[in-house]
Amino acid sequence: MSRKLLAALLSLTVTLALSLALIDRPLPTEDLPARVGQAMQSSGVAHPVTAVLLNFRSYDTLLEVGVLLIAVVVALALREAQPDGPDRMGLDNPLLRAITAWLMPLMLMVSGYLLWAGSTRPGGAFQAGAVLAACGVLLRLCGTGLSWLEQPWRLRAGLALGPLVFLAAGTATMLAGASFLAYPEPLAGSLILFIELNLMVSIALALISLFRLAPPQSDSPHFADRRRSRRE
Amino acid sequence: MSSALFYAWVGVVLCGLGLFGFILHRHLMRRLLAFNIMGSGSFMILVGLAQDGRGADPVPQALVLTGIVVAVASTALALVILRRWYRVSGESRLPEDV
Amino acid sequence: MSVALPLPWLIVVPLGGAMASFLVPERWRVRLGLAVLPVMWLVTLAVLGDLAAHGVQVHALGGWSAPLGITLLADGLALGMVALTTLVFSLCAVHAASHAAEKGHNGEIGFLWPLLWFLVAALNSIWLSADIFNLYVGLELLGLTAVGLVALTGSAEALAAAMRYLLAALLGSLCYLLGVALLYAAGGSLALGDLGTIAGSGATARVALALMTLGLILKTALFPLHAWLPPAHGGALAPVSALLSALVVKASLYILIRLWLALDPDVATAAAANLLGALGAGAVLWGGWMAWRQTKLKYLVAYSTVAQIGYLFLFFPLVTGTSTIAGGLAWDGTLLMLISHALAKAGMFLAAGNLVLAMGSPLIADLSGISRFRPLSLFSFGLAGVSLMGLPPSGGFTAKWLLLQSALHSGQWWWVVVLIVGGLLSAAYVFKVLRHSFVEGPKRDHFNSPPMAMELAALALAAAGMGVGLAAQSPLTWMRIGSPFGVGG
Amino acid sequence: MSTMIAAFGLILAPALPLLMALLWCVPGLRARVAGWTPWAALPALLLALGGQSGASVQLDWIMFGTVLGLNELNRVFLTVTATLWLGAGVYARGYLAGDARVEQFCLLWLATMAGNIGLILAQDVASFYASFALMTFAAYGLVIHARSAQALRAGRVYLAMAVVGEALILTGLMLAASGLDVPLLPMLAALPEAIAESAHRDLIITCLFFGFGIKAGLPLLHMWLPLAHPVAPIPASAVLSGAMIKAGLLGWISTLPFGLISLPHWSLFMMGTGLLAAFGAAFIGVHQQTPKTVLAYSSISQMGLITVGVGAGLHDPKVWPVLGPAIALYALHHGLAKGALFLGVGIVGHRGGRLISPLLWLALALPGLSLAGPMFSGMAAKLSLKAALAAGSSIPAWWQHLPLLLGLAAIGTTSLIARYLWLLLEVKPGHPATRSVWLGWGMVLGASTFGLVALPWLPVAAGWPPDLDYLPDLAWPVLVGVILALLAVRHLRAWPIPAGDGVVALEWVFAALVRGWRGFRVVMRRHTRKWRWSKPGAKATPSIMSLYGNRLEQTWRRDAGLIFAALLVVMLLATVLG
Repeated sequence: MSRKLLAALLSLTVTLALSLALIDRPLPTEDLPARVGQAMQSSGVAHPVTAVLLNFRSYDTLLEVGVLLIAVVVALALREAQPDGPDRMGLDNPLLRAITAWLMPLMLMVSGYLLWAGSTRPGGAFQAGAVLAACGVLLRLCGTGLSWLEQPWRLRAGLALGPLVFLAAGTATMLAGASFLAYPEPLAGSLILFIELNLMVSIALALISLFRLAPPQSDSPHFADRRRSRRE
Repeated sequence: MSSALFYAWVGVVLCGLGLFGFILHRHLMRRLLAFNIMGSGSFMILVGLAQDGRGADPVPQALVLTGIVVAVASTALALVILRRWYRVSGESRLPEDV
Repeated sequence: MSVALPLPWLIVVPLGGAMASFLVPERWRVRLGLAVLPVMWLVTLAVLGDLAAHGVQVHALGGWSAPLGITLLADGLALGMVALTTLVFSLCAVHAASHAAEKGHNGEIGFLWPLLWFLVAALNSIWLSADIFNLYVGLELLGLTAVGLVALTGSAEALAAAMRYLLAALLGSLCYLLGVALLYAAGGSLALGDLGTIAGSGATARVALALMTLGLILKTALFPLHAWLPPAHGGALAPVSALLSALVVKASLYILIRLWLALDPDVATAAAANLLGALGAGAVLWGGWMAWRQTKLKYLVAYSTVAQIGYLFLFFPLVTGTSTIAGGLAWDGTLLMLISHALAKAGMFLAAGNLVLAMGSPLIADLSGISRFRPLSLFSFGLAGVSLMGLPPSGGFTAKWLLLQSALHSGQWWWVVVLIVGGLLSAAYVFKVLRHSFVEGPKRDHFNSPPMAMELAALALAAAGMGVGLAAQSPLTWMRIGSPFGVGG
Repeated sequence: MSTMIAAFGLILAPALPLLMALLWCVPGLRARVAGWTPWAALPALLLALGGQSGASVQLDWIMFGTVLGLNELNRVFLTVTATLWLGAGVYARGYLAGDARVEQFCLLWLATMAGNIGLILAQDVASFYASFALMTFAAYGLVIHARSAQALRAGRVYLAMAVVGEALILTGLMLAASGLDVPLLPMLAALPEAIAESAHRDLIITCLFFGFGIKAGLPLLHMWLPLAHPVAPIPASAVLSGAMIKAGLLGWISTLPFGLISLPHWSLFMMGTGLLAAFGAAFIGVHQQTPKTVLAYSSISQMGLITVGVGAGLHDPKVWPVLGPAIALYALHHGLAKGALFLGVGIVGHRGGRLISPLLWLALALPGLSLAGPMFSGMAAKLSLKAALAAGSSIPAWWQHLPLLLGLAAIGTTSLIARYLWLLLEVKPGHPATRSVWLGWGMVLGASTFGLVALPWLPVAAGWPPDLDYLPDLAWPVLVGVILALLAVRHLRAWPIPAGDGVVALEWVFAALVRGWRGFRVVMRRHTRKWRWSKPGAKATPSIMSLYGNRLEQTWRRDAGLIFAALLVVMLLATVLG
């Protein structure tokens, strides 16, 4: 009881402090949006958010894709350390199957559109990859095995594709004498699109893998024992 | 109060709620949800506060996109570990919290 | 004039190594890892040479300079940490590789190598970054890798430790992110160098500093937020524990130090600094006491990390509102402590891993008789212990000497008591181990023997911890390049 | 050219043992290094005999700049130390032949030696302290060499006291250094002045006096000595008692403000402590049952006499120029004599005490006679000490009784030597004595008998040959002591005072405290169990975490979130309001 009260009191205080920080705020000295506006025409894309993501602060994005890849690596490592039992995923639901069959082409198209639209309006590799991953998740829920993903080597290649292309592009610019990730201006637009395309594949694969690698409900004898003993 | 500041303030409230949940609950799933609420709150502050009185700012929007991917990856990893832990121990809380 | 090697190579090489070792079949991973190591050394040495020749290096990523883009900044401190990372990582990698070679396979830890390389990439990205949001991404990269390394064995204990670590890491980085949001709103820039322009009078910067500090000390495992550390570091594989204790907990501290020095002095108040110092003192005492109470060897070493982290936090009260001389001494002392602890602790973890492997038991009580069978590993353990105790001529001693002088110079004699009592406590737990290993209990002649390379890796790290103290001037001279306290000392 | 040679010698003396210790780490070279171990002390001995006072060398790249140097004073200490390490090392080669742990012994021997030589040559605080600590902690391994329960207990006591000593010394040195302008590079020579002018003078002197006093065997801080010496291998006891005890003395001499100011209270305190040690240790020592324990108490007693001299030096600054060398000389004499006596135990041990020839008995007794006063080096040392003490001006009234007190102390010394010789008779035959053992003993014996008079550069204040008028002064205590000893053989039985006297009581108190605390916890636990929330009889969940951490630690782990939030609030208050 007192624990709840204490927790409430403490988080309320933090909320108040944050509110104070919101109100009692100095005016910023720097006008970053203006700088973004000035640099837009040499960024290779028309949408400022995409420009920031994939050009001005593309290094952040590179590391962020790394974060996603690490999560998959860890999930893969854990599966190696503790193999799952038989894969029993797949809901026996005809409606789901029917709708999935209908939605699948549409989702693929949306995904492609999002990727394409990224350069001029909201969208981009992550959004496209997420929709693509949703396709994979739906397929898996229907019990359709994505058998080509079972091949470890292919999966790994697909996962590393996006980050590798991204890294290679950055390194190539560095080898050419410019800064890391400094795309040459005329090529910037197409280069960004190319990177995003590869990223989309890797991101989608990463999300699907993460979904697949969280172990499903299982009734291993050990597990049942533990539950029984707890109940008693 | 401008609408941007209001968004930021809602973010503050979400953060407070998330923190409350995170420190109160011991069930790992609830903690994870609390973490996500808190994360959403901080994204709202990041976008809302920066745009208050200055109009649209693409930089925090891009940052939030990056942040979301990072949060997704973290949540997914947490889920993987959580499910593994549940599998070997049958517990949905950490050892001392049982 | 020679052209300086671009700084991003320090991140490209390990990141490329990570992807490559993720792609290649498992049986090639160890060999690939050992092949990339020399490249890593070449890059590190080249960049260090550039630092000596041209001074502080700045690299605007993508050609966009701050505040629009992200810049990498390589001053003495950053490159000192880079060099430390390369050194500690190489020896841990040799340790891991020879362990794998001895077992004839590395099936159960197949993804160790990609994660190790990701760890180096994450560390280097943090040491070099001069952008507070990029630091957040780097922190997450580091946190998830470290959690993965802890969970790697997949046992229940490892999973619980990893889960607790992950929760701490997530909460910590969220608090940091909140701080970033507030600082960006108040200053309009994410560059570390621009933080000083934020007016200190408003509440925003102060609340941001409090949030970021708390988030970072949670990740650094400062007492009493250290609870996640012992199971995570004590339960992992020996080279992983070594890397986590030596480098990973230092990364968040490094960010904290950068942040405190970058912000307007008005924001970083003396009360907050003293609070950090007090927590550090608590860490020294509690960690030392708990280390002494442990029954498992690796947990003892892990709690020792909790204690040693405490020393590093004395930096804050010693530089806040004190004279430049006291601040400079504290800066030197803290950096030296950081390096020597990293080397000694990595050596100690590797030595402890060897001893556990040789004994076939994790318990300190089972060490009896080991002094005759594995003298070299025990010697490395003792040598690292000398540094942790702060006995001369180790790096730990020199660092403590500097910190003590700084405390006396700024008139804060109470930290002197903490430093000396902490030394006594560390002597107690180090000698506890030595005492048990000198006892010749019931006759035991069955000891496993780890390969020579594993023992030499531990010895090299422990000896390096010693060498840092012996030749304290030169690392300090390097790390003073670009220091806010000037080059005098 | 000669400066180059001098510099090379200064570096080589401490570096050779260190280098050999490093080579030891290479498994293939280990056996060979062990064979060479005794000769590691040779450069130091050559430096002491052939070096020039005033030579120094600066090594900027070590720590904050290390300076090694040789001067009149530390040369005396270097002589005794190097001789003992060499002699005892040669001796050890024969004594430990066939021992299972001989290789480990060699490593620790080399490390301890490097520390001991290094601290003598060190001219800057950092390397002095570094060497001191190296010596102290490496010697732990020598003490516990036998690994018996007794040895481990002695090691525990030694270590506990050593750690406290190191902490005291560090505190003292640091406080003293903080008064200097260049706190990073303090020279030892600058410390006395800094201490004399420091605001914390008494605190610093307290730290340094007691810190080094642990090594020097001050009363109540001496307890490790009689425990450690008997259990250590004989050559190790010899260097512990002969050379390493002197490190404490050297620490006093090189840091305390001698010859600068008069500190009457400290002087009185030190002299009182010294006299207490001189008489108390003699009294306890004659009741001991093994020759090495008797020698350990004799060392405490002798160090007490030296402490009296040191205390006198703090009384009157003007005496110091005479007194300092006299003390050094006395230390040299005692170190060599005590080393020879310790090594003698092993010589007797190879045949058994009752079986050896009268000539050998005489040789064994020689250093004892020297220690008691009227012979050889001992005579020179005592005379110069007496002369130096007599030179003190502005003497307090009780000072006039000092010669009498010293005479009485010499009675104690004689009794101790008599007891030692008596106990030697009881020694059972043991291991065979090889040529190395004889050689090592002979070297130390020769040095102790003639060394003092053979070295022309030694500062023998009273001159040589000595004035025979002093002879009665030195002789009567010996006569009284011998008579007392003869009486004691007939009529007295030794009291059962355990070796290590006070530590036994302390151990008892400590054990009682631990028992009490455990009992208290059991009672409390029973008491509180009633109010526990958990259902009675509920089986506690076996936790993975039960192997580490206590209840408080578990709370911190479980409520980490709350603690985090609470700290966050405190930090917010500290930044926003602070």
